[in-house]
Amino acid sequence: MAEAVATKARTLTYVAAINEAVRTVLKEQPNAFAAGEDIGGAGGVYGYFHGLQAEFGADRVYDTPISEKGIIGLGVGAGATGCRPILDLMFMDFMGECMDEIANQLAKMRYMFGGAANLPVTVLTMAGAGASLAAQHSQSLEAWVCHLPGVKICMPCTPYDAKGLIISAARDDNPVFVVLNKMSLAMKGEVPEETYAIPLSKANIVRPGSNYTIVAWGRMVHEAVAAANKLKDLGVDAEVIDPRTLQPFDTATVVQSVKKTHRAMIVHEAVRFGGFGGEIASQIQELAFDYLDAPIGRVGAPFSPVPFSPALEKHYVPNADAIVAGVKAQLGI
Amino acid sequence: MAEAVATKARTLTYVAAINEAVRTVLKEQPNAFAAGEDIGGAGGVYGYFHGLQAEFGADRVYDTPISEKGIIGLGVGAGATGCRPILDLMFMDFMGECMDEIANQLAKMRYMFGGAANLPVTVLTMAGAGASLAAQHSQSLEAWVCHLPGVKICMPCTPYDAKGLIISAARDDNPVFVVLNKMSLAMKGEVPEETYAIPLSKANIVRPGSNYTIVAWGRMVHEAVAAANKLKDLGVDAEVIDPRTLQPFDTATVVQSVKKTHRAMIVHEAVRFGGFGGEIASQIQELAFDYLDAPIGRVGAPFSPVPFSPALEKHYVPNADAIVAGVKAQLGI
Amino acid sequence: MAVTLTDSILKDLHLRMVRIRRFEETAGKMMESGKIPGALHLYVGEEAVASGVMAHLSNDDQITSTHRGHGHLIAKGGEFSPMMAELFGKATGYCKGKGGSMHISNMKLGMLGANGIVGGGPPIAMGAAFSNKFRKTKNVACCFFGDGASNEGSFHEAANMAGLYKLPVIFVCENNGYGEYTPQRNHQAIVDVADRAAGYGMPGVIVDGMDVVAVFEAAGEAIARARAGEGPTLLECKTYRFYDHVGVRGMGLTYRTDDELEEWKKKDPIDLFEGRLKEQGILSEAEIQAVHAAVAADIEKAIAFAESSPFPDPSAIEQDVYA
Amino acid sequence: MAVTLTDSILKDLHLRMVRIRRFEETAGKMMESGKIPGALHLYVGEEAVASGVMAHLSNDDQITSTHRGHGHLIAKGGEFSPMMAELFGKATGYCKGKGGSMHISNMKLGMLGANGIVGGGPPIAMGAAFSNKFRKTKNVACCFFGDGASNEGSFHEAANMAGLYKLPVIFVCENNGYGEYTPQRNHQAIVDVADRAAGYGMPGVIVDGMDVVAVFEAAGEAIARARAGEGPTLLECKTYRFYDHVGVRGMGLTYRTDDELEEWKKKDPIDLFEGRLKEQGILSEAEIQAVHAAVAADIEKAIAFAESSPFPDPSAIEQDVYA
Ligand SMILES: Cc1ncc(C[n+]2csc(CCOP(=O)(O)OP(=O)(O)O)c2C)c(N)n1
Ligand SMILES: Cc1ncc(C[n+]2csc(CCOP(=O)(O)OP(=O)(O)O)c2C)c(N)n1
Ligand SMILES: [Mg+2]
Ligand SMILES: [Mg+2]
Repeated sequence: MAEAVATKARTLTYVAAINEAVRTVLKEQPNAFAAGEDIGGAGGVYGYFHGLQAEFGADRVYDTPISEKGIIGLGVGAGATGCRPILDLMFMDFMGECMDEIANQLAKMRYMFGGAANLPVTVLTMAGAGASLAAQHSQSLEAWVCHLPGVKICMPCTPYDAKGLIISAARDDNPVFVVLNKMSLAMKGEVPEETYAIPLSKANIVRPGSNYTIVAWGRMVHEAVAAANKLKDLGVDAEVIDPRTLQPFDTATVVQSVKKTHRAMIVHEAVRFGGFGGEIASQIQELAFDYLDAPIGRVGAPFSPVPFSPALEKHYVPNADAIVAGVKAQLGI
Repeated sequence: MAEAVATKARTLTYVAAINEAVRTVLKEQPNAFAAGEDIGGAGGVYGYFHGLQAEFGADRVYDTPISEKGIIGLGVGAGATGCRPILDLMFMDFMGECMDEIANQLAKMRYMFGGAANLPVTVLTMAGAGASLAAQHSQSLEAWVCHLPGVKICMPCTPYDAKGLIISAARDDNPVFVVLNKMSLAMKGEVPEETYAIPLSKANIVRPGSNYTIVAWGRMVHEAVAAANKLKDLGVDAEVIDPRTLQPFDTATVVQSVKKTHRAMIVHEAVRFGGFGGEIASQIQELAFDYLDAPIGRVGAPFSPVPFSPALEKHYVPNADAIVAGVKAQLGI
Repeated sequence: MAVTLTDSILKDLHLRMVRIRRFEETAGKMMESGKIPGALHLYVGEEAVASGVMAHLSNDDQITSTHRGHGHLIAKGGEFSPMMAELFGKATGYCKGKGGSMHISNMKLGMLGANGIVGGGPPIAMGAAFSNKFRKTKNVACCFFGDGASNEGSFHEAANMAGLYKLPVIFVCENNGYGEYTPQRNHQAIVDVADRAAGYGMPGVIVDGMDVVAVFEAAGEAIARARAGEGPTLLECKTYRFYDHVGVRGMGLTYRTDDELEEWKKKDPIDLFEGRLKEQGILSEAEIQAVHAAVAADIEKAIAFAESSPFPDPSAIEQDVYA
Repeated sequence: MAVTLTDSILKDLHLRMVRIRRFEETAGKMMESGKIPGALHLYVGEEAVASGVMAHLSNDDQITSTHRGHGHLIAKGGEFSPMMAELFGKATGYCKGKGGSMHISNMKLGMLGANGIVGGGPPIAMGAAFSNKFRKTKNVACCFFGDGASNEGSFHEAANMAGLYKLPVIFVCENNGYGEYTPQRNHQAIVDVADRAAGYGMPGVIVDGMDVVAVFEAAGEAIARARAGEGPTLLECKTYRFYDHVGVRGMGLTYRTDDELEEWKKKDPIDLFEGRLKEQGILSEAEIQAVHAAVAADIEKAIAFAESSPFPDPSAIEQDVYA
């Protein structure tokens, strides 16, 4: 499961990388199929299933009715009986429609059955604000999933990560959520042609630094890197860590970094209050208490639904400036 | 909204206190009605609606089909058009069936409409493990709700609190979740006959203490008090704070306590990882960093679904011993 | 329950449809020119449904809508200026810019919101109908939803409860043959969504959704039944959308043929109805043009209003979360 | 599709029913004596449904069950010892004590679990049927669910998808007239759940759920259709539970009358069937008693097994969460 060396890297968009990952999985796993709303004929509303139904046939890539409970239920029943479903949930907000199938069936079946069932189910879904899609199409709800024993969750932030994490997710014998960011769909990056898997357990040190730790995931990784570049002038040399996978969470890498840097900030796009950032901050202070020179900060969205108007939304979504402001306030600089 | 003085207190069970609160609300608010599965004819599976349909009529207390989406949707539509619905969701685990109606409709309608809609909807639901009801009838999922702008949530731990918080919830013009604990149903306590309301914003210092702070909610409040009593001998004089309401959260009371005691533990029955305890711990270290003598600890359930067997469940649910052990480990005593 | 089709009713139906059409065509252009952000789902082609139903409703009757909601709000009495401002994300919009196209609403008009969640409306409409019955009004709630939405569990639960409690609610299925890019035959094994009515103990009625008078008459019967306390109806309107699922030109997908589109355009509900009005001497061509011109002038004003309105202040973000 | 009712089939049906009845009666007693913790929903009275359906299935055919799931597992081949041990919460149970009554299951027998969530089963059964079709087996999935469960959105979505994809799945509605303490007339406006079938493009069949042969024959037809690739069926079995919703004596509620119970007890599926077997000379009274005695002996062994089995070790708590 080591990461492949990128011998034949090309530049691909995030969408193309997702597409390539699903294609790879459908090729390597005869019992894998993909199912979701409008993913067959149309290739998905954002196109990341483009061409797959034509290539693999309508008995590998299925258009489903608008029935999210049905889609996840399909995955549970098929996953428990020898298939490897790849389900598309379109927008993460739609988890509301199928939280029972996610939380009470998919996540718990194996445990309730004393370990007798395998649920090799991959769920792709899109999170994130920034496209003026308002309150019901812009949420980042990873906190719901992280709190749920029985599922894994990762949030790829580059085309490279998208391909490698989806392949890992699909090879895993557990339910894995792959949370994509809708604002990153056109993002370009190097992606090896070869098949490679990024382990669902290791954080990625995106930018090494010496005296500050920023933990960020999803699209916020890029904002964190931008913030780190701005902070340089202020004498803050921030290490940016992308956990990549939130469950299991690579606590060791984060704690090790904070022991070195003595100060930390957690950044997520989700609503700050009650978000997964609380878990990380809590773990850090527990495990690196004596190393901390300042309280651990958190940057997240305000406590409101996502507003529609771009005039509001642009202040709602955390960005590099908000991170810089947060760091400055925390350090009193 | 000040708490009434208990001039005519009697001893009531938690079930009877809930019942009395709903009766009070149905009497004082002509547009209030109650709806839920088996709450009419049967009085609810745990009896807390007992006698209310007979007293108020079938047009104030409704049996619904087994349709959780329908029940919450009923509350949204009726609440937005002049009624004050009291909905029963039976088991909190069933939120999975209606998370869309909760998260995307009930919580967001007011905001999406620019403030033009009021949603005076109260949702009663039961959480908690300990009754061998296994993975789908034992969860404490308050973390899902706390992360949701637009709803409030409280978790009464005594008959007194149950009555006062339900009355407040029903008088509030916002959606309020009242999370009851199924293991507390037979618990007895003093409850004034008069109508009184406990504000949805103030924490309750259940046990004052000088050198340690335990924040606990729901049934864990009692375990925390028991732990505090045991800790006395070890020189730990713990203040036990029950936030009562998790959203809005009374940060001030908690932080003030920690500034006095310098050490804190958060205790909840929910799965520890990704639970709401992370938010509290995170807030405390942020706001009382310089006052802390030790990392803030957290006690919660292990990272697994709730097991059925009493032999497992009794080790799964946090209790006074687990809290004592956690405190001792944290303090190295 | 025969409502007489007076001239004023016919003119009213015509005006509602023209208002929708003109607004939507303009909104499409505004989106293409970058003035309207986010996702825009146009109602063009389906005007007869909203208009025929809404002509029976007062402001105290409620409706729930869909992601394709402008037409419903206009037919329910929505004004162009605060609507256009909302689509532009301005502070003067119906929702202060917080909702946008997918959540456009007006409580005073009994319009309980467009909804970004497919199937979000039915439980809410059922609840509003419950409220009408509970509060002993004679009001009804009308729930608009698509063929695609009829496959959501929320529709099922709402319909069952409405049938059980005999609630004054009309489930108006706008069957336009597609859920996004998926044709009906690929999302359900039935041709008529109305076939589901029997499972809820309510009548299922099918009507030509391109014929505003047919919709008006069928809706009138269902609404009268509901007001009389006889319970809900599932009213299926066969219709078609002329633009793409989202936006105007869409993604260039070939999920439906040009021929099919052209066939349906021959049934344009406004063209057909205008022909009939002229034939019956109710409106002359000049009068019809005057209606269009007046509506167009209104829309110009709405654009000016929206353009000149301020964006909401960032301080608004955390307002309106709680009462 | 006429399966000949051989003597061996009839004896098999009888044995399945007796095994369920005896197990359930005993489980009830064990609960009352405090040996079984948690909630116990007994299947007594409904034995003909599980037995009549399951007689057609192999271990490679799947079923999903409900909170009232012991009968389904027994009819599917479940053994008493690991079942009783599971109900006791012992490490030797089918689920190592982690599932209990509401999650009892056995993947090797194709029994995909009792389910604590009403309506939890249909989407899973649909998914198993999808898998059968995808993997090109000839297997079917049977989904047991109650009249109450037919009002959950999950049933609707699963049924629609099953109809659409023509999946090999039988939706077996065990209509016992109540969802907990709420009679059917207070939870849906229809009398026959089978009326919902048309809305999914599948046949709806009603059968006397107290008559095991009737169930066997109707299920046989539906299953043969499914295996032949002709799609799903909704099979409604009218039945009744003899004990209370949960436990044996329940909460002493008066939601149903003694008279009603007595009327239904006259249709006891085992009594009726035994009468018929004797009449037709297939089993004598002595042979019937021998069946009961053998089953009773098996149950004694299961109790002994459960009693003497160890409770799971606390270290098991965090095992089996992930593969
Ligand atoms: C719960 C949910 N699932 C999926 C979507 C994505 N989506 C938006 S519109 C749409 C198609 C709806 O089809 P239909 O109900 O027929 O309405 P139409 O667009 O044809 O008017 C889909 C799938 C959504 N918004 N909400
Ligand atoms: C989603 C959900 N809602 C409610 C319940 C509580 N509950 C358990 S059994 C039951 C009644 C089920 O009725 P029916 O489907 O007719 O099955 P029966 O008990 O009659 O066999 C209810 C409401 C539940 N377990 N799950
Ligand atoms: Mg449609
Ligand atoms: Mg029943």
